[in-house]
Amino acid sequence: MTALQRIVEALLFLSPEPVSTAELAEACESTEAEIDRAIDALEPTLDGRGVVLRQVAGGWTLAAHPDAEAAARRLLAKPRTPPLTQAQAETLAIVAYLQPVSRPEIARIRGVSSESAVQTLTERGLIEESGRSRFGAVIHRTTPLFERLFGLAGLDALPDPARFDPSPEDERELRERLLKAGEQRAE
Amino acid sequence: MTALQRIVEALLFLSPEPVSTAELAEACESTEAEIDRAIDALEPTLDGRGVVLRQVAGGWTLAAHPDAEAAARRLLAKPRTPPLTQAQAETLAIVAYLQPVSRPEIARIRGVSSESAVQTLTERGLIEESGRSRFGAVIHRTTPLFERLFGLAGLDALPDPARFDPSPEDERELRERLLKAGEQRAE
Amino acid sequence: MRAAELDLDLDVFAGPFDLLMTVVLREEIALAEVELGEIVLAYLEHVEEQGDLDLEAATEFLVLIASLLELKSRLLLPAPEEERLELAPQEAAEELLARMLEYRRYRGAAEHLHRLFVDGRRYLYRSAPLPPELRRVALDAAKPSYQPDRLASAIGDLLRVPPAPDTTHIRPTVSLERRLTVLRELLSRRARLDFDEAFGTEDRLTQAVTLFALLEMHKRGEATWNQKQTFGPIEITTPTTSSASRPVSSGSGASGGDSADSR
Repeated sequence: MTALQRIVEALLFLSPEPVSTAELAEACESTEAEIDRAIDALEPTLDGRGVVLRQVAGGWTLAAHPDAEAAARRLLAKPRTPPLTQAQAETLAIVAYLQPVSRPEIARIRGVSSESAVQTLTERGLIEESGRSRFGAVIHRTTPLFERLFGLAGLDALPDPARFDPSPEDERELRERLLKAGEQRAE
Repeated sequence: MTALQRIVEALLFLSPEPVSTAELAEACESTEAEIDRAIDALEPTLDGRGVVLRQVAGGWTLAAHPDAEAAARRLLAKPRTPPLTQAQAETLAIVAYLQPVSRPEIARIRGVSSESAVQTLTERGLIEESGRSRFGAVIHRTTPLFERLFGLAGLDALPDPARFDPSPEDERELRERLLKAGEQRAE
Repeated sequence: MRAAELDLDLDVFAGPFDLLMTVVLREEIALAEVELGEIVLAYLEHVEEQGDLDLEAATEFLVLIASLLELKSRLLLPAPEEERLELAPQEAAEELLARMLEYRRYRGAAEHLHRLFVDGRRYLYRSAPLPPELRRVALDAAKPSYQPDRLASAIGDLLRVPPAPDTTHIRPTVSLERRLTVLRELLSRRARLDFDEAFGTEDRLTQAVTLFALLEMHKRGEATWNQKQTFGPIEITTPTTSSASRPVSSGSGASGGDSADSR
């Protein structure tokens, strides 16, 4: 297996979404023709393995072999619900109340980068990416699983935070107030 | 590749977290001994590929080959995680070896309040609060993410800390220099 | 020797032990020549500049450096011939050594973790949601497990802004120069002072720095003090008021200042 094939395989493995030939070429600093050849060579080496190469609308992607479905269901098709850490609860609350919300916004409100909380919440299926903002930042929203795990009939059923509000007299919009408080915390 | 090897590979591909041998055995409806053999057989087939098998955080997981790191960071727009400062590394070492450990104990050993290091490590998901000590101080422990990111099969994979003690010669020198105070006073 | 002359790059030290070990291990410097007070202040200022200082941290540091100070004070103060109740210098050194060695162990462990980290971050893991069919099953199996109020209270936490930290109590009190001036002024007006009477109402940091200042004055022959028993009152005198040959005595209380008073 050539170095390029190895890197292409690694990129397809890591990417949660299909990757186009052009994107692969850019990431690998090679040409699309070289990527095409690498993929052609990669495909037969996956034959009979647990992971299969698929070409879908957006490009190339790896998927688990269908033979593993029953075992995957036994292992993974149950929600994991360990207690939320404070960082996770805050991040989830920001996404729930402000959605859609971008990752930089979450960081500004919390006053600290929240990468690991976002990643864990995504892996547990409580939040998901829902495209990109005008400025190219990933934006997030909650999932149906989130509503189910919190016993919410819908997002309208989120409790009013007024009961926990330290300055209820402030009448600005919640997003604006959270961003302002975050900036003051970060100072 | 046997059907079991294929399914194990597929499960490791799908699972967002390391999977223990016992969990794999349950999902595959096989014995742990069979899983062990399947893993042993799987490992060499990944040789030279873009994906590697790692034993971390009490289980097995797949990771992208380090050769693909630069291209992957370009593709996923994922910046390199910032390095640990010395204060953070020391704090993490104390938590890793002495957990569960309270903040005053960390401060006692480091000789300086370690608030901001504790906070940053918590933010990065490497340590977490695990309740309170008898005296009401918050106590901390490391997370599975710590073991995963540091490539540790488990906490017992940490080397004996006595290994880091200074050599008898260094210790003697330190003692002698401290004792010079006593000798000089005779003058 | 002042802290500046030691040429210490305070940025490279992760904590006081790190700093102290370096100072103690510097070949060319005898402990007696090092201005510990200078180092304390330089260190505290440095920590404060980094925005990391709270009073607790300052106290921690002082408690720590006290062990080293104890050693050093034995250089500066004449040794009493008779029995001493406190730790022998050797014991004090052993105690400090034990703490330094404990710290050294975790500093070594930290280096090891750092290497693991550098190696580990080259491996990237897949972080992808489950495929849709598995997600559907997970959704069907999901039961309410979390309290919605947890989210509302997290929003409350995020709306809360901590009060600006009050640092007025830190800086003005820890100037060694200032404590020296205060002591000199008091001693120019009165030949003897009771430490508790003069400084008992000050905060701990000020008291500690005042003690450093006293050590400094003793070294320069400007003042001395007398403490008859452990934790007893500390009486500060200027050399002119005490019998010059025995500036300090912990055992024989009738000499020095007391006898001068009774004359």
